[in-house]
Amino acid sequence: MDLTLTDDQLMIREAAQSFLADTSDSAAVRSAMASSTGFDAAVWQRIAGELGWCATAVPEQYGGLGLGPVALALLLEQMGRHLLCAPFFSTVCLAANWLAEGGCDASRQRFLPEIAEGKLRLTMPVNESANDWIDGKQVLRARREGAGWRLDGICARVPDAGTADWLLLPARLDERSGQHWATGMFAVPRNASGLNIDALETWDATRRFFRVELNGVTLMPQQRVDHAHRGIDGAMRSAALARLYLAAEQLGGAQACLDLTVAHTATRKQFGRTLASFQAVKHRCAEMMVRIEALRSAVYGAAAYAADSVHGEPPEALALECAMASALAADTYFYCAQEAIQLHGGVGFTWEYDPQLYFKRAQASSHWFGTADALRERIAAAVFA
Amino acid sequence: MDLTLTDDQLMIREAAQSFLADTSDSAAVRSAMASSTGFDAAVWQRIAGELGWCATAVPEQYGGLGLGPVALALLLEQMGRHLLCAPFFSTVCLAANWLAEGGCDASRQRFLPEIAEGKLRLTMPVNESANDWIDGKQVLRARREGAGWRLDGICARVPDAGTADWLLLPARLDERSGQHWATGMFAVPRNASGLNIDALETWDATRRFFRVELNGVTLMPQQRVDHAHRGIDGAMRSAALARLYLAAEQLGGAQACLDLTVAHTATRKQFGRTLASFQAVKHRCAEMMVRIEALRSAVYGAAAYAADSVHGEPPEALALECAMASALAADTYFYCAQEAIQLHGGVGFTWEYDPQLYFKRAQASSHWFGTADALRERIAAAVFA
Amino acid sequence: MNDAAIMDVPQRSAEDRFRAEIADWMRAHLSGRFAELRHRGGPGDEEAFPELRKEWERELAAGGWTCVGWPREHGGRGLSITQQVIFHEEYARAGGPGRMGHIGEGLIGPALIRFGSAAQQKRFLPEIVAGAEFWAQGYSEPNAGSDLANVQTRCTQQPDGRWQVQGQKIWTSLAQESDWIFVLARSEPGSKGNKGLSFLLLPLRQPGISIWPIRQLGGGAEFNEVFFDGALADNEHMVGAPGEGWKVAMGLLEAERGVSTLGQQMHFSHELERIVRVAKQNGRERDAQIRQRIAHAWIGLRVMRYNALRMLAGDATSLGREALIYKYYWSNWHRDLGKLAMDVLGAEGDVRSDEPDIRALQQLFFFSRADTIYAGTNEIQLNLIAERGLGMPREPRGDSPMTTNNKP
Amino acid sequence: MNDAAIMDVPQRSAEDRFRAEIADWMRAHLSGRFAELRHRGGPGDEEAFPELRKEWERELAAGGWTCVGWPREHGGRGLSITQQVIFHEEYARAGGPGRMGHIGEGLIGPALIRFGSAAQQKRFLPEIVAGAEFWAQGYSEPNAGSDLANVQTRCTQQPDGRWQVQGQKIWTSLAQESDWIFVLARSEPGSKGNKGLSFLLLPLRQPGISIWPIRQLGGGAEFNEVFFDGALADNEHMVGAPGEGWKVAMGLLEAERGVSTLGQQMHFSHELERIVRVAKQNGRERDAQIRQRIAHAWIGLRVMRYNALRMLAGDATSLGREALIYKYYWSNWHRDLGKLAMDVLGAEGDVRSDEPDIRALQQLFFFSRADTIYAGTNEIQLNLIAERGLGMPREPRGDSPMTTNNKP
Repeated sequence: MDLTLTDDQLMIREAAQSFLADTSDSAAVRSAMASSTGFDAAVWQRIAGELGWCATAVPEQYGGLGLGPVALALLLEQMGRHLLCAPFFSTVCLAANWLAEGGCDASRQRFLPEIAEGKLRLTMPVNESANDWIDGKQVLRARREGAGWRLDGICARVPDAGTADWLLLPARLDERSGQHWATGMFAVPRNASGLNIDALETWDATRRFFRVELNGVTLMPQQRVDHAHRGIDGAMRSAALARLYLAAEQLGGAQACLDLTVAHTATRKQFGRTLASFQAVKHRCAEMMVRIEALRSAVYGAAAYAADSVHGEPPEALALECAMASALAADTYFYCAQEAIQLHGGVGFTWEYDPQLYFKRAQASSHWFGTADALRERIAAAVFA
Repeated sequence: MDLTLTDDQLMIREAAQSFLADTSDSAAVRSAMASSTGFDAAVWQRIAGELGWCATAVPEQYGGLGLGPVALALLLEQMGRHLLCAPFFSTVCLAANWLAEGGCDASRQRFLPEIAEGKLRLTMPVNESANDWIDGKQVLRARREGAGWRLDGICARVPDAGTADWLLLPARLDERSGQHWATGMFAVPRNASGLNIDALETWDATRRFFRVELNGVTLMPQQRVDHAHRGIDGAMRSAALARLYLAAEQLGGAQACLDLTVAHTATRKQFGRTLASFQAVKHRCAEMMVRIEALRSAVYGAAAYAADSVHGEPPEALALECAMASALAADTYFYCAQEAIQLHGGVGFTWEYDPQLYFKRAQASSHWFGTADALRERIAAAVFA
Repeated sequence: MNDAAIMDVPQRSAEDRFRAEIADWMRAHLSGRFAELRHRGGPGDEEAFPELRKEWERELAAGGWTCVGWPREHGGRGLSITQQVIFHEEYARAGGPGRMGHIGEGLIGPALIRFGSAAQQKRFLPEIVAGAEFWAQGYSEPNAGSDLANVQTRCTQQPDGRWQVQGQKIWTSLAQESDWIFVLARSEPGSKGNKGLSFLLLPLRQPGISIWPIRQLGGGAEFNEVFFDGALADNEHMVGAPGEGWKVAMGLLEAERGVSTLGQQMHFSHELERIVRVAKQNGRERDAQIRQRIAHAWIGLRVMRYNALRMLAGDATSLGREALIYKYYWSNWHRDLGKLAMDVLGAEGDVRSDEPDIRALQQLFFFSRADTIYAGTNEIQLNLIAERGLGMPREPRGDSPMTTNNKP
Repeated sequence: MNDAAIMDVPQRSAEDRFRAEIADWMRAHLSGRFAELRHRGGPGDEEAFPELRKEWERELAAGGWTCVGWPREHGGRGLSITQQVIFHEEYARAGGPGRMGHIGEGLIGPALIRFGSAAQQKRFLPEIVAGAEFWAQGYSEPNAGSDLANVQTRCTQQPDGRWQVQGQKIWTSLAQESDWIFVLARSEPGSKGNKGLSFLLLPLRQPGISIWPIRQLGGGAEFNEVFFDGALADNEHMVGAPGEGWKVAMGLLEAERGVSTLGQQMHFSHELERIVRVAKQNGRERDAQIRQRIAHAWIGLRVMRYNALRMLAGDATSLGREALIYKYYWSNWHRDLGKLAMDVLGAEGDVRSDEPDIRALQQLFFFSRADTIYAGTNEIQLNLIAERGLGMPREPRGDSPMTTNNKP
């Protein structure tokens, strides 16, 4: 395994960093937070259309760039660093990722090219379980109705559902699959009849979440989109990758917390000295850097591992790699955001300064696909197996 | 509740501090560690005989001073600070404590006055469970034989058994008591036939531990010493108090680690400055002090609570107070010993300097009556009950 | 153990009657229109119901329950320390709201008793006791951070003897709701550090003063910036002589002697009970890691209680080791409690809620971020502990040559 | 997952053959009389079987497995970095013992290749490659602590051109078992700090040198004090010119570039496997807190592996951020692992044992206490990270005036 970044990858990182420094600075983030949709449509247009970021990891056969998880993780790192407000994670890291790993051929043909072109926004629910989308905890029920399906139930937390074109929703079927209830994945257009989407007012306003309720939503047969054979393994792989991308985003956020703190302490004076000259402040910044570089190693390593791994492979080893990166990311991001507030002193807990934006995101993203504790328990189970 | 120390208590603390500074300095501790019995008989004679420390908490009706748990905890704090090597904990904090709380009247009359006079040394096993001596995990078995008893089995860890006059050993009876097997406590003289006592070579050489094996040890009826009615509550109370005394000893040890470190950093120079002038060193010493003072509050508070509590009372609340002090003590002592080694730098991990003596004791005493994790779980169970 | 018992301690003494008297009084009076004040107005919630809470202060005053620790000759109730402990515990146990009068009662009042002139005492103390005038404090300044002596605000004596104040103070809580403010200002031009400062009392509602709320990360605005542009203080409203400001200011900070911390702890206990309740409801009580953290929190509460009792038992004239660690200990404990609360809430915690338990715990999470910063950051506290508690060398100032043996 | 798989990674490349070659060689040779060396001689166990381990070095040399990363022209095997990684991993996976030759192969050899004269290279390198001469290092001095430039040891040139050395070095590992020592000594009287130092090579077995073992807390004595009282070095055994000692010494420390850390990690992995095995045997695998700590340890292993791969992927001429954190990360991870080991052992850990798993874990616990201290304490590492990694101001020296903007 070689962790050397290729020229392509370095270029992507560089371009993302410079684009986002311009378009997603503190003022832009605050303006997006206050907007009705939660993101700047013009910026989204450039990201999805001109820059083609949505195509990064989509396989070439579906019109993507096929650059794989390393390049996508590098993008996410920069997005996290700049707190980008956009439906990118939901469309690319949740939906397109799931389609590529676990979707049937028809659904991939149907959706992936348009996602890659930046013409379509999709989303999926985020659940709090560390056991992925296959653990049967879905609260949606799908019953056969004629040749098609009828869906009922509630998804408590679906990111960007209010602006997505399609929702991919896992639902429990009234069929058994081994010891478990079988699960199917269904593509539901946002304007489907019987679908109610209510915005949630979250503390972290850099992302929008919605409560989605389905009351007898009827679907055509082809709207069930999971692959007949690869469904379970694909779901596990895509869940692992989603964790990885979130970890990359958290890495970027943690780095920003350190950067803000180093910059602040370099200029702010107390007792006639810069804060940065106090050894305790230095050591705490150094401790942040240690944790961040450790996380960076974890994220880059897991991404390289994911790039080397192949579809046919059992997903367990990849799941552990990504669980590792994810558990570390949740803790590191929160730690760094906490330290950023603390080391900013009085201004650290004001609305006006930026540490609070990272702090809220750090807390909100700490349990997206299971808490760090739950992921570690999963790792322990594997180690002791 | 008033935590003001009385003049008596202040005097006891003062006297212990000054006596132990003379008789239990680093050289004396190292000499006791290397001796065959593990303690200096002359010092023990002064402690137990002249100074009467063994009588501190023994009730006055049994020839003790009846000064209660606060005074005894203050003594233990000083003993821990000076790493006193002596069979005090086993005799006083385990055996006499158990006898006073859970022993039958005859056994108290038999043993307590002689313990108070410093003429008798007793001991009891230390078990690793947080569930006290009543949890039925005793591996000894007691069967009725004639009017008396026959004991068989192994106690893995009995402190000071090699030099004690009597061993108090809990054993499971072949009788049920409610849902549990009934447990009895038996007094066995060290020279009993069928009793084998083997020394264990422990890393912490400031205390001696022994493996005790009983092969058909026969006892008279009066050698069963637990109180018919008060046995269980008494055992719980005495287990709680033993935790408290150990916590007090650990508090003293943690304080010594801080004192050694502050003294070392005040004189040692690096980069042309005393180590103590580096802010990171200062903050870490301050953090030790915060934890130590927190522990001191916990220990003094729990001791005052114990002093206010009375025999008849259900032991649960006292058990929680002492579990709190004990969990905090185990963590704090280890933390301070670790920091002492670290902040001593290169000499910190040498045999010649004293931090290692505290470090080994901190580790060894961290699980005497259950680990801090186990005690916290017990507290959580009570909080959620 | 039921929830309410988390802070319970066995009561055996004759003080039980006193305890019952307060509990009865609270039950009778914290009801009717005051009922909605229960458990409100604490840290992170200081903006709640300001007018009603001022009325509540007057209700307390009518019952003789303001300034209970002040000497009788100054209008206080003259309670013993043990009785004060009981009062604060029972007040908090009953859900008594955050005290609008706490700066008057706890800070400036005691400072005036110690340093004020007879005229100042006569003018101000009765109004504090009566719950009629409320106070704000003006210590910190922008860009000074934790360096309290770095005072840029100036005061200049006018021909008519009055003092004109020019400058800016920050982190002033409840400034909009207060009538008076005390200010540390530089009266000797060119002086540095803690020399040449004076301590002034000013009416807040005057043309030369403007107040700007500071929006905090949780959305609230408990704190303000206060701008002084030609604000005026009467000459007789300087406490101590010109140049003695630092002495008065430090004496004022030392007045806080641990009694009211027991009330604070009852509030903390109440928060832990909420967390326990939520964890039972949503099933996180079964999570082994959450259980450990709950136990840690419970242990910390116990430690704070016994620590406060040690402070009360200690020598009242010197700052004991237990007093030196207290701010650092409680503020970090409380910040950790906020994180625990949020982790127990899980995803539910991320959405703004009006459900009382959830709302209170979210406020706890966000507001407790300030705990380790205001009134001496963690970093300042650790410096103080090392220097005053352990006798380690002082941090050198940047503007003085490095000295390594500069013991305090 | 079975134990052995903790560090396994999927192998798909053609490098598999190379990997198999080493594994086969190790299987064939680390057997017979060498079998007892498996997993021995690591940190905390450096005193084990010194003579047999020297023979093992010669066995390695015969197979061409010493100095595998050195250029061929200096007698090395000239392996690529990827191949070196594979070698160190397979060596450790097979339980290859701690290398007696590591100071020669990893430190002084590369320094001689970079800074030594042709004559010095010719004299010393072949002996290192052959496993015939073993080296010790003389950097640290008593009372200097982590301040490497605080060198009191002096060297004076004699009329015959030889250098006479006077002074004392400390923390010298394996001094009794070594043939040569390199020493940093002050050649310009009155010079200070890193100026005026010279770098000398001395035979250890000579009248002017005496060696005193330092007993460590775990009872072992891996480290020594080495006293120089008129010890002599040939003039041609000075590396670089007089006064260039600091440059050579720093270059030598930078030679350590991360390849061998992968071997170290295999050793760590083996230790974690022991802990897992013990926890399964004694039932502590069911303890939720132990499980969390095991997972933390597993995650840390992964981090170190990927961190080392980042180091290898990085620019070889500058110290990357991942290289800057590495010492601090692994040493603290390892110290925590030692505590975890002891807690998994429980009471059993307190008693000295000859059972291999228990013995090894006890050694781990005690010896790992040194990890965060030697070769740059935690505190020095954090200074370095802040100053070199984050560009924060340097710590002022006590003997120079305080400067706050003294960037590196």
